[in-house]
Amino acid sequence: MTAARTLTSPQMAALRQILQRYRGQGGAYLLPCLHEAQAVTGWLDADTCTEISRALNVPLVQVHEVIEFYTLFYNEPVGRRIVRVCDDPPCFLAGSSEIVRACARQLGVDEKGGTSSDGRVTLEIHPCLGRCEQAPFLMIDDDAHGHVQPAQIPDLLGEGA
Amino acid sequence: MPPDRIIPTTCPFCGVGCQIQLNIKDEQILRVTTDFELAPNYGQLCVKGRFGVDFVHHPTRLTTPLIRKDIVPGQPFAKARKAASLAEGYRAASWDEALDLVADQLAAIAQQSGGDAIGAYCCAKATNEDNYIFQKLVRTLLKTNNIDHCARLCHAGSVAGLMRTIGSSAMSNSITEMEHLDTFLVTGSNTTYAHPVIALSLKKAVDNGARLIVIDPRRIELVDFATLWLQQRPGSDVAVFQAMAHVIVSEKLYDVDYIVRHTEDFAAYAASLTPFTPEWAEQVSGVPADKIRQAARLYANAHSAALYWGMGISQSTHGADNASALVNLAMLCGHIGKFGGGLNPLRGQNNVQGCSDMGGLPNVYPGYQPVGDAAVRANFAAAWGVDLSPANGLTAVEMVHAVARGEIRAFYIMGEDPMTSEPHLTHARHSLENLDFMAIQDIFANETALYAHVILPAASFAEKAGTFTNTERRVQRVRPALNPPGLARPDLDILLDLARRLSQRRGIDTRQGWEYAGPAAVWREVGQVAPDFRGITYERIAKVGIQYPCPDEDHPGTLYLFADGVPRGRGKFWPLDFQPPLETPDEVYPFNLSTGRLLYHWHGGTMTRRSALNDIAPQPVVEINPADARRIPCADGDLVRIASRRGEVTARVEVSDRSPVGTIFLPFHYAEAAANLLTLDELDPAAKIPDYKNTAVAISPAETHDWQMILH
Amino acid sequence: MSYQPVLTARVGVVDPASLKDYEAHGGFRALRHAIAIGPDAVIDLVTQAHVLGRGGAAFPAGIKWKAVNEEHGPKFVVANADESEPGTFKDRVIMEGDPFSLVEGVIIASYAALAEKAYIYIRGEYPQAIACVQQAIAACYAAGYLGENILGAGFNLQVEIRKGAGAYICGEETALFESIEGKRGFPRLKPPFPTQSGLFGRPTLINNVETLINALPLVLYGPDWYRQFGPSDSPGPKLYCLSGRVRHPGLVEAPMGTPLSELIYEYGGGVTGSGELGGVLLGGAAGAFISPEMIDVFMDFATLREIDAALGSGVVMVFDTSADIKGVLKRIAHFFAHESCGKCFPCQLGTQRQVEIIDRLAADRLRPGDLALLREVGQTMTDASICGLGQTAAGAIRTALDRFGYEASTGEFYTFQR
Amino acid sequence: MPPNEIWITIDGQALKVPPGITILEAARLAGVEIPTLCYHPSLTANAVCRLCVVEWRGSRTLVAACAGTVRPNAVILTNSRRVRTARRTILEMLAASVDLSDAPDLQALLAEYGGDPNRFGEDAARRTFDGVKADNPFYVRDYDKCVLCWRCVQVCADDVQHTYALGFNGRGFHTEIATFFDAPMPDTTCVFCGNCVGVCPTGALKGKREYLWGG
Repeated sequence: MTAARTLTSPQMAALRQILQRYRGQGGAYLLPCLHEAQAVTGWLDADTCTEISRALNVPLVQVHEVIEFYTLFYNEPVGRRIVRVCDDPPCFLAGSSEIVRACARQLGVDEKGGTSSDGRVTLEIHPCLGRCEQAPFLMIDDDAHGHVQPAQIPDLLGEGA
Repeated sequence: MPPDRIIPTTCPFCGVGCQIQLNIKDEQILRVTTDFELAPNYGQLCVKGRFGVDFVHHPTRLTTPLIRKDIVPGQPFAKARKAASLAEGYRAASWDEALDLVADQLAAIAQQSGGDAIGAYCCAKATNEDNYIFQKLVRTLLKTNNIDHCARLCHAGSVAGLMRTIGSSAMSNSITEMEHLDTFLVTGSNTTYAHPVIALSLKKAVDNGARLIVIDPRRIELVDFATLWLQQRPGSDVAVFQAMAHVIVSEKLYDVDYIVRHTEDFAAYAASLTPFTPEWAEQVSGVPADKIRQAARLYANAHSAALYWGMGISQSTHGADNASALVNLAMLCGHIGKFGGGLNPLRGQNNVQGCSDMGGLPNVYPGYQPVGDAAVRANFAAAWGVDLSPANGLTAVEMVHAVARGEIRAFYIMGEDPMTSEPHLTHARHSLENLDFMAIQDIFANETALYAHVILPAASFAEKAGTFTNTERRVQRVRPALNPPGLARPDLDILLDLARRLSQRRGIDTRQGWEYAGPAAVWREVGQVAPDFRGITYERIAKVGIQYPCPDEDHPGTLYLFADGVPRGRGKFWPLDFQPPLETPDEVYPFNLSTGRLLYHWHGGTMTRRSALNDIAPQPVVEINPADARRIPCADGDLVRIASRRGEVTARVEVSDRSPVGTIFLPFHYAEAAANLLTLDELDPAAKIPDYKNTAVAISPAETHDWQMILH
Repeated sequence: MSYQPVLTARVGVVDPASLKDYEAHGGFRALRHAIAIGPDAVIDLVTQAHVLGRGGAAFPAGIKWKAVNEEHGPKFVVANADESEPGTFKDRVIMEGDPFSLVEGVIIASYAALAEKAYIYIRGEYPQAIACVQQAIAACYAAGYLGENILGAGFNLQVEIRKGAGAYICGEETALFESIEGKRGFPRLKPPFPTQSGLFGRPTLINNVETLINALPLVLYGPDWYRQFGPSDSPGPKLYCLSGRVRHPGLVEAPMGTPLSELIYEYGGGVTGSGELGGVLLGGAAGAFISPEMIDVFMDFATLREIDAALGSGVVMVFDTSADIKGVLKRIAHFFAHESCGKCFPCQLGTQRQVEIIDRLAADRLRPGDLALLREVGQTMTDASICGLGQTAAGAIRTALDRFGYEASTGEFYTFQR
Repeated sequence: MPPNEIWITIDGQALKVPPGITILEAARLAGVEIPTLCYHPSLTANAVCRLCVVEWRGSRTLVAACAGTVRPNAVILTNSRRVRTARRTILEMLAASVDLSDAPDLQALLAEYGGDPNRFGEDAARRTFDGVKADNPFYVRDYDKCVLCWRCVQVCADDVQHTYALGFNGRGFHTEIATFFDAPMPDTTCVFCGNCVGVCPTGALKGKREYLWGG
């Protein structure tokens, strides 16, 4: 088992509300429920997954294997913010390697990705974010940043950001 | 790793009768495999069949005949008293010495006190051939019908309820029909635990679109597959079934054609239903009236619907009424005698069907031919060439009572363990201690064995040949894959050897004598006296079993029963009253106790607690609803003492919402926390079966336990 | 370049959050017309126009629409907006710039197919697009374009968005169904095809976003209008995604069959970097590279298939001669290994073996026999994989090696030596 | 042509078969053996291993014989060069990734098709795990030997047991059979029916008794 969850009581309340809404809805609502739960909890621990499984009446292992399959779901702790740098061919041609390097340096993580030691930010190298016309491109959580330059990275990922 | 040989045979655990292959290497079972093409399990097994047969290699197997050390030739025997252990109480003996001693004692007691002073337990785990010879021995050489077996403690309620309404107690549909069910109702059966491989077919049926109604106080796994779940209060089954019948009659959902052609007493029965409204049933059972209506409509409007039930229906002082209520429902809707439509008591033991078929009952000869019918009796007397006792014998629990009264002086027990299975064990123990003589024939020294004067070591299912009959009436082969350990011998050999000695001492000669050229010859004789089996030969069932009735060798066997009406002629509607359970919770004993089975153990645990199965469920665990756990209070893993008016046991808590609020569940597999120390021994008046599902108990925290699992 | 955009006419013009604005720019005229002529007539239009699926497979949409229309019982319409092909971004531009057009397309398709429930499956990496479409759906419910008795036509439709969660394979239609059903995105075996047994085992019409919005002008202007664009065997307007070393990367709408050179030099403003064209990747990672001498090819399904390339989702990824083509190939190989669902052995194992060999190629450490091995692995994936992902996982690499003059002895691509 | 029979051609041999049967079944009627791995007659055919692929004239790709059903006038080649290349390469890739020491049938197939797993080099990634998982009294799981045929997952789920103890971790090459958060079996919904053990073709699942025996 991975790390246990530590949720604040507002998080617990929000999670309960989500589960209540999806109760008995079945597998067709598993992905929406996981998205919403993860938006509250940051990552999907065993307890949360167990509760989701019960609420939706979906087998436990199905919840697990679905999280394992989709890269946007996490079953281990990640940073509170997630930086995804696109490294598809157009972004590569536009210098995504430099962007990755700048992010890794800024966060003190490996260039293959990882979470900063303060647990604040996770860097991911993404195989395609679908913004090829804005290469090089990165996303910080849901915010899009096109035509990004290495020099902007400290600002984007800095303490104040 | 390749095995040295692969022997196809039949699983020794439950009534499903899965076909297994024992893969033998170096005279040990290397693994169990199964043939994907063979009925009834088509390659599927449960944990017991696949991993639980290693008990045959357990070091505590009985390997030599044993005689109590305190027996002195020529001196009167001490009464049956529990020995501290096998080693302290017994000495090894030769087969000649042991069998002579048994024959001498039984012959002497029969001589002095009459045959009815002897009680015999045949065995729902032994083969058809073993049981046929056993009952023949008892009836012809001991001249008594005091023969019974553990079916009394499981499906007697069903048998009584079915016999008085339709005249047959066998499961009417087949396992192969299950996947194609239209609608079915499961009640009082935790099928996934008790008949795991049947449960697979039932789940498949739901996958294939069947509608399932579960009526059960416990949140069993099948509830997850159910269209409707009616959670009645324990003991209120009849109320729910009657109210369903009320709905079917008042909404005219019944099958007029079937009622007219195949039943009697409909008018009186319909009139008797008037007070049993769904609203009344809601009061009694706690099931919302609307759900009862939905269930009734679902069942009645089905194209075809099958009823499945287990111990929750039968093991009750109203077991016969429960079963009759179900029969009434089936007859109302004409859901009987057709594909996917019928009455299906799921049989427990691997050969409980066969043991009853072979006449291992106090009131019938092989093929359910009544002892009390003079013509029948004359037929058997002629067939066997001896006079037979005209009196019905005593049932299992009645025999224990008769011992207490001194009317029965000796027990001969093959493969059963009354000291675990009898209700109100304290009373049973006191009774057994009255016995002048007891002989046990078994593969392990179970709880009862330590009371015996003589213990005879038998071969296990893996070491002998014969047939078992599964719950769907399929007669299947059992084949020896190993040699018995030490001096142990197949039951049939032991019985025939004993019979020869008894025959000589009693001066009784049967027509066939007691020399048979193996089990096949015994089976041929069964066919001669019981026509339903005549068409089944060892050759025909070499690969896959045949379902009786099978009257001749061209007959393919019978998939489902009653296509042409029921054996009674017309099915009799059976008006019922609702009776609450005899013992209900009160202030002193505020919880209801239900007992039953776990997936991982089998009955008294004689086999499974000597296998890998014991590693996954080594300790007695009591299931308690979370609300009750808060009330007691107790938590997962705590020890609690469970006390009834008759005794107390200690078990570890598992908090689970499988049990409803107010009812706790204790499995009956653990001698160190024997559930039957708590249960009542009041009997159903018709079926003579005790109630294992309704006992008032109190629960208190316990600091320590005194469990000792001693495997003799 | 005299072509006037129709599919993207409103993008950048209307307020994507305003239903009123959409209506003011012709929105929902197509739906009203569709309802006026009835489902069968709509299907006839789609069939006569010979609309080919824009997601990449180029299957005639009319056949699908008709097949689902003719099925009985509950059925579904699914808009495939799981646009995850590297180089593709057209659907996102539509959803962010003109989300109501997608919703209208879904309503028309559902109306024609007689479906009462539709899903729009949008990749999880498109939060803005999801927000825009979500907002558009809500507005449509409020205005009576969705829900019960739509426009008084006695037709009901519920639409839900499904947000993907990072799996390229879910763009494969049956994997997408699995995903909506709450499972891993494992593609199913075909047959049965979605029109018989799709989402929840029911008949399902699934079309790409671009395909669905093709229905809007088609319904209004008719098949003759539609077929004036492009060649007769793959007609209509087309969205092209220009990216890479081109002066003006972005979404281009032009007739089907527009010459590639026109897309690159006129719409795209020419090649950047060295300024000299090294090659073009058509169809994305699942597509094929073509060499500079093939630059005049017409960009339509049939023509590209003839030259062992693919229009796919309309990707035009441009590489100048100074581009690090090995780095690009490495990314393509890693992309497939990363996105293989792992269901069938050829793809599950082959994408890994392909990565290993391409990594060696990129590091100039190719071993003897590696190229032959790569070819066999690629052939096996192409021939034996269950779905399009595995079947196309080797195409770009194979065409690069063939068309860019890879010289094993030097480890150089001739085309990219300058 | 009676509706209950159709003509097809398998490896040049024309024969009449019932419509709707699989290519595999039709081939058996023709006396042609097609190798299989993931296919099990009692389970849903998922056609994941693709060892049984055949060439069907007119089809762009090869077709899995276990799941593909015959149609009138189908012309099928079960042993063409293209088919053999696919089978050999799949077997080679498999042997380079997984421990097949307990799968003699697959070893024999590899030899029959002239496969050489060493072509991928000694540094080719293998799926290896930290030892054998022996977390319950009944069976062990040795995933070094797992080929991902799916049979165990299928019997645990809708094909047989409906227990859903087994599922998948990861994807692509890194797919593994797994439990909920990798919990040991007794902490899962497993009921130890062992039906997974009964269908495992490569010795990855094995009775504990047999495993301790030394096999």
